[in-house]
Amino acid sequence: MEIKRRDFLKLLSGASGAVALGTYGCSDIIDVPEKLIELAQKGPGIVTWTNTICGQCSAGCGIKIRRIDGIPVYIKGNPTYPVNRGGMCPSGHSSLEVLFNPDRVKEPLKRIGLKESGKWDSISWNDALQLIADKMIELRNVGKPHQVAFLDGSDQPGLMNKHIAQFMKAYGSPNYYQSGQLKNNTAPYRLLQGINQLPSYDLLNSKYILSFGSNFLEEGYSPIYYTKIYSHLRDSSEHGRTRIVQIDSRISLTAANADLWIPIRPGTYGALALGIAFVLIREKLFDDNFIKNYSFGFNDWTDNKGITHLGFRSNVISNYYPEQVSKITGVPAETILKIARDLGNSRSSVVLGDQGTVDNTNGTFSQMAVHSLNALLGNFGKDGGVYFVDLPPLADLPPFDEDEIAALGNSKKPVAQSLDTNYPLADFSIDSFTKNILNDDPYPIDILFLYKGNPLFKTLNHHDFAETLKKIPLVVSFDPFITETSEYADIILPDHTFLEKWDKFCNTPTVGFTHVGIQQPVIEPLFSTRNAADVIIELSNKIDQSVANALPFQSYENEIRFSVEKLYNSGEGAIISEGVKSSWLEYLQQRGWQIGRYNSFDEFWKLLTRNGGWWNPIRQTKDYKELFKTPSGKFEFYSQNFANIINKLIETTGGESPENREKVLHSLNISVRGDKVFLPHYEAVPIEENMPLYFITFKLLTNRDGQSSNQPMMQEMFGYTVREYWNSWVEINPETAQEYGIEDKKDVWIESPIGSIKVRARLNPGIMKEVVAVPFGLGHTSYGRYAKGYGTNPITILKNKYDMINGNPALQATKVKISLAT
Amino acid sequence: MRKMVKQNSKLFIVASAAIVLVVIVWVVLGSHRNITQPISYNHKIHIEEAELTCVDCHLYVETMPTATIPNIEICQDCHSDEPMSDSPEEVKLLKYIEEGEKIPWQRIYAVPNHVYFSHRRHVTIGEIACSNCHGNVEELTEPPSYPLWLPTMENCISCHKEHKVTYDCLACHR
Amino acid sequence: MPKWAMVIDLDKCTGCGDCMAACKLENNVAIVSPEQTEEGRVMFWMDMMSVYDGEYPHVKVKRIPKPCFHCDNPPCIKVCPVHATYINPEGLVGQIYHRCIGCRYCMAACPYTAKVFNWYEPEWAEEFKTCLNPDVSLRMKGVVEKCSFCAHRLQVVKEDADAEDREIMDGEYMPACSESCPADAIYFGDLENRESKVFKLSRSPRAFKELEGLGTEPKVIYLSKRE
Amino acid sequence: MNSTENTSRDKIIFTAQLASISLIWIFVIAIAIWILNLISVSVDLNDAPGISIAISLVAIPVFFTLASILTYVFVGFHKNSKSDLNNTLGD
Amino acid sequence: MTEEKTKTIDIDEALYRPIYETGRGFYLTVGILLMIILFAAFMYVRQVYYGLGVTGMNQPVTWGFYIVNFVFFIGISHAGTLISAILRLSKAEWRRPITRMAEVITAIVLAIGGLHPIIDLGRPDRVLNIFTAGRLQSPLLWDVTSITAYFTASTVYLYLPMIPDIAKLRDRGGKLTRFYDFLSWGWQGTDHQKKVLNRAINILMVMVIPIAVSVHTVISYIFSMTLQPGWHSTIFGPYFVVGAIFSGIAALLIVMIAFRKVFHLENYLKLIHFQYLSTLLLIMSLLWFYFTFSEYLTGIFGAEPHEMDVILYKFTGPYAIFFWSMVVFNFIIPVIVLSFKKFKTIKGILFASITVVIGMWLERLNIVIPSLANPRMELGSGMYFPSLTEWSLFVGAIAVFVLGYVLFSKFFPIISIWEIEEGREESIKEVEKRVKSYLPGPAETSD
Repeated sequence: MEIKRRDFLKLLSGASGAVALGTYGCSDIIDVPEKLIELAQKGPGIVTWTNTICGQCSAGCGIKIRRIDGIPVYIKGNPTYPVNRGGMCPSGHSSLEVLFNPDRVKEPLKRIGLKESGKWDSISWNDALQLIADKMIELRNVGKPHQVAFLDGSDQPGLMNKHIAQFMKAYGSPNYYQSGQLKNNTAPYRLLQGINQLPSYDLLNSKYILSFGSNFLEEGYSPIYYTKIYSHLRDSSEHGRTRIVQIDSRISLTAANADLWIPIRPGTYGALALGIAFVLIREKLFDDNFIKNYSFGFNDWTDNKGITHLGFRSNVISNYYPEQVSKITGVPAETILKIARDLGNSRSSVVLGDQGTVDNTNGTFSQMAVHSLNALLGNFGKDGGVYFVDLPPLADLPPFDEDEIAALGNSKKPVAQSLDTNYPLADFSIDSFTKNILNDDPYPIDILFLYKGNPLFKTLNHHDFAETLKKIPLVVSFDPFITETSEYADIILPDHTFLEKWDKFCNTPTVGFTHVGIQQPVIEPLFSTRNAADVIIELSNKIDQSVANALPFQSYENEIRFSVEKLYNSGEGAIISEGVKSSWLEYLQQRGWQIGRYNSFDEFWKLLTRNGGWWNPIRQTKDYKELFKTPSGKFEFYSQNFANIINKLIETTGGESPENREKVLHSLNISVRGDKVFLPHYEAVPIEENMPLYFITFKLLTNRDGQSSNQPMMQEMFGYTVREYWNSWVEINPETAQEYGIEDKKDVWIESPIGSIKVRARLNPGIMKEVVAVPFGLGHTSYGRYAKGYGTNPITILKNKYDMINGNPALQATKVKISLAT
Repeated sequence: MRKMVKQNSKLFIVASAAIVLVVIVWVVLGSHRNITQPISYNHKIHIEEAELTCVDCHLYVETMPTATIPNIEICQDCHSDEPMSDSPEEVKLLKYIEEGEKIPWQRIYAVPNHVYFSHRRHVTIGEIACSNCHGNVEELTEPPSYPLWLPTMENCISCHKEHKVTYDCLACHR
Repeated sequence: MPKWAMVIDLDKCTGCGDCMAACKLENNVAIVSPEQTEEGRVMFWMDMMSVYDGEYPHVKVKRIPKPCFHCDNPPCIKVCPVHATYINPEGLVGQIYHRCIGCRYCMAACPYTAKVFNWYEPEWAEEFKTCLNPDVSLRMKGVVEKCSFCAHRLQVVKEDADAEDREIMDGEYMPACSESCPADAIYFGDLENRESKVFKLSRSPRAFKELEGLGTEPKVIYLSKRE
Repeated sequence: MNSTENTSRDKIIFTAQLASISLIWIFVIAIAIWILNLISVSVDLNDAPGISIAISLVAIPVFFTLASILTYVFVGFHKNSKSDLNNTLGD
Repeated sequence: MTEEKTKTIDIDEALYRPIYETGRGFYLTVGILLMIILFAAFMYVRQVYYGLGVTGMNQPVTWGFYIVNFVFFIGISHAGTLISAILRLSKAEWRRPITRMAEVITAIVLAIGGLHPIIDLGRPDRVLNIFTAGRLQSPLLWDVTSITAYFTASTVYLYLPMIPDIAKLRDRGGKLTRFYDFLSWGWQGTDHQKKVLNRAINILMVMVIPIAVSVHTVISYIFSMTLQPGWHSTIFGPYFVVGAIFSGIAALLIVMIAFRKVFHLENYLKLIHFQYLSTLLLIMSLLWFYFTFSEYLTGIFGAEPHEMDVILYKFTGPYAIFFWSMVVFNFIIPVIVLSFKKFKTIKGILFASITVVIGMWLERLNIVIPSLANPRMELGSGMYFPSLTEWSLFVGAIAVFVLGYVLFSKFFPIISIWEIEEGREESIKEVEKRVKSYLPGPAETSD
């Protein structure tokens, strides 16, 4: 030991100084050495940032992961990603709790014993895949590849759905479904405009935004994109400030931020829209030019057979005068007049509808009525109106030759489409899906793949769907967690969490420009999990060469590269980049967009993965022909498309006759007759008379689909607005509460014809008097330690009702009784 | 009698002084157990004969908060297959390198994790010599077995006061 | 000497709650057990207030994010018996966890209820400990904690600025909430710097402070068109 | 009665009493030092030292007075009987 | 000399008896109390181990029973020293059997009360930080100083008048002679010693009163120095002092009645003592009401919204029952009981005193909790339910008080014997002389 005496003395004085607890007494230092070594950081603490795409919900925000010595510790929004521009939502911030969740499935699992027994045994990847492949080969060998179904819960347009579709097609099954409602939700636009896409709204340029139940700041497809827009609307000077009017049964986040909240009875949005149309027509506040030249069925018209048909105008004028509408909706007639006049007189004004409007049995018709207001205002192809975004120039998956077995399988009728006349515009109806599988109609399903989404938690017909899952001999789940749905799986092939995997997303619905986002791993996989896409490639290789040919890629990452290469070749758009630090508004208005400079695809790819995405802000002006792909080539108030569909249905029921027509309309539950059926109209929602209160559910930013329930941070924040944590509540208007003798923070029973739930009452003046609302997302019976047993799932007492046209679950069609729980 | 009383009290004083001393010694010495490193690294030889500087191995001293202790990745740059000396310590090192196993160095200098201490701040910006806190390491033929200078708050603050730099709590506490 | 301040534009803020989550993630704020939250022991450095106004159906709701206000004349530091909470020359009201004796006098004295207390030892699942932010120390049971304006970021930013021998730039030092606000409603910067956004906004006619009459002079300034 | 035993007992008790009085003084002086230390800290940290000084101005004399009263009583008791003690103990 | 001594023994034997005779009751009481205290100690250790989470305190209500009890016990402590000092100062002759009892309450209760803030600490292991890094700017430190000063002063004030009695015990012999010898400080009862003692007591008397008043004012500063509605009030100082004296007298009455019953002191504590003291209690009750009234009047008249929130919460909120029972216990019952001769019996006075003590505890509760439960910001109000830990520490604290008192009465006479003697021998003459000096008539020239 060569420590000098002086040093030793210094040491001694230093230590005894600590002992003597001097002026700044830091007593903890006494026990330092051991503690120090324990607490000392392990690495140098080198910070790196990686850009990727958030996978917490379908919005697809660009995020930046802060990694310290390779371990992700913090997330912030990617400031250059055009969708969210650095913004994030609470749920995105809890992504690390997905990655590091203690309840993750760490290796492939095989069920032991009965379904839902909760007992699992580990199985090697190879065995599991071989087992599935053998089953699939067997089905193909007996010529029944169509008896395989794939249920994809992601509601996100990207590469994954194409990947699965390609696989299923090559295998020979028409039964690939996205259980999200994205495709179903386009039904109104299919009927009115013939467009199979959700519109985007140019909110930035509009001066008056009338939202029919569209909770775009919270429940929309991309709440953060709309929050950014909202923020810019509010940033503008007082003069000419955009007014936002929200029509909703309760004060949602959007209503709270709107200038005016108009409470409305659930299920009557369509009537209100038509009431507003009445005023617009009466007071001649509509766009004459547009109506005259680009619309069909506004006035009464005569077809080539000489039959006069009812026009939109006559229908509205005769049936939807404000007093009548006021009776239906509960909105005072003066209010209807006022908003209609404001709407008609503001240039420009835009009307949007979602959630409240569409989540009901009459959703499609209501949304048609709402959208027809945009037509009255001539809101197509103009600033501050409605527009449709182009698809990015991505490469389609390479074409392949399907073999005979596959061709035969693909020719079969998809099992989730209705065999009778229900839900004519449904792309996927869970109601038909369960009914048909349970009845082996037209054929049984032997293998079901489940990817993302936890459909069992969200379905109204919980029992039937559970039975379906029990019935199917082999259910394979790709879930990285054991959810309610995967409790019924036979094999779980755990997927990576989104922070460990490659994926590619494009064009988040309703976002107003073309964009592509690249999701990439920010950390090596923590456990023995595999990207579901890679598993599918592997499976295809195991099954048959002809199936394998459809997905000729080493890995999913290569597939993404392949698909993106066309983006590079197209020369359109640009990789998102910093550089321009101007505001977002200026970004959008910037038309002369310059293309980034990259000399090779490799360079492009490197930059793309580094920056996290590509976008093309230039919106091509489209002429009306492209916007209206209807038989008339115009905006059809009178939907000829719908008329054709109904006619086809009538034909299948036995040919045109008034009886058959009546039969079809009756089985569709459409109450009106004649031409009104094809016009936007109000369909009364069938409700129980003996129940006094409407029951609705809503979603919160903290837990949009119940998928964040296994993240303690989100569970804690769940009801931050009402200061309820880890718990559900029911919002009741104070006056209603008084009527039923209910006090704040007391438990109440909510009883519907289906069942009853016990929830804590929270009095809230921001809800209609005849409505009670429970947030959706909690009440899990599985899904890990943080989710199981907290809160209540309101879906369990909803009636088994669906939109009569597109088969979406009707979340607001139930009425209930409430009473104080003792 | 009085004498006895006096003796008693004397005894008492001596005894209590002894107890206090024992406590102090126990705390001072007991607080740093002598740490023996897995390899008895010779700083002197590396600096004088291999002509290395601190930064060559403690890579992040000038740029990062933590200086880091070099491990096999850095050692193996020089110590590849052939031993350079006949030191038994080098044999140990080569074994670690061969097996690709990290050397389990024991840290003897560390601040508690509620303290933000940055080497960059002190070395690069403050231009304080390493020896100020770590002592004359270049003269050491074996690694120090306990910290030369304890990072107690008193020590930090007295030095900060001496150099007239901030001793605001939030400058270090986090 | 800079004076750090925050401006929250309530007209832009939607009340999405992202600031709360960002704060929890950045500052390793403990997630207490559900039973504890029921007892009112939930910990948010950044909290959210809901203000209801008006009679049905003309109800208005405003959600207001509420961090520590870092008052210039903080009532909390006056009562602290041990210098555990204090105001530094840059206007940050610091909380020194290892000094705090847990008397909770500062919590009782704070008119904004901005402080939270560790009633139990904060706990994380072993897996979650991996991703705790190493820049922020973990608190222990029995101490008071609160929003620090992410002062640990300032330590780094200052060091970067010093290393490059320059002043801290406007927007270089940002707390997590301000950084990730999707509505860009939270501004942060130096009140002494006349060029800074925060300085300009603080002079806006829309600017107001919570409980201004108390003379605490909070450095979190709200903007709202007063209706 | 054994007088030597008695006186030795008296002696021990007397020292104990003296010790207790000095303990009180130590206590009081410690408080004074403590308060002065707090003042110096608050001056050092620029932390409204005025209040500290005001309090110390009140508190320190109070403690000193109390200690003085005790000492006065103790000394007063023994002053009177000093002659008796001297007589009995001799020495 | 010896004759005289035996004579006094005969007369005041009742006062010595508890010291020399130990019954089963004593052991039983001490045993039970020790068990309660042990349980409380266990609960405290548990609290230190797990953290303050075991209490019922929560986010807005960050202070609970411990602070309530702290204020309450310090309030009770005003029984003693202050009352005895005032009575001594005013030469009220009826004080002689009471003063010791009152002073003992002070000393014991102050020690207990002073410990409560430490019990309340989240990190009791860091309590030394107060000494190494304290801030005298904090009202909490003012408390530490003033309580220490008051404790020292009142212990001295208890001890000095006890010296002659200790000497008496020493002279009586017995097992603890050496202990009494040590404590008697060589008291021989000489004139010089008496003079010294009297002078010291006189100085102390004058000193103790301002200290006592200041202590409770300083306690009130803990609250009134903050900006919280319901706390930030200028009359808090005197309000607390009045409340303290009020509860102190009630506690003193309870103790007197208890010891009168247990030690059979009917000959010493006569009805007149109770009547005098209860009149004082009545006055304090009225004063207390006056202060309460003006406290709320200023609040309601000013109608500052946050202040009104708290006041309405107290009047109608979940703690309203405590508020109104406080008014009943502190004002209505004592005023009714003590105003009518019919009720002003020992039993009646005991009843009124007990309600006052409970009522004053409720008052402290009503000061601490509602203000905290109603934060100024829109966060909703909080609720506070004390946990088992807090209850057991409360009961434990009371047990410590009772145990302390029981043990004190085991070792020292509970009534000042020499003062009684002095009263018998000299004061009648002295009083006569003094009263004469008050009476109208020709001014006495110095003879």
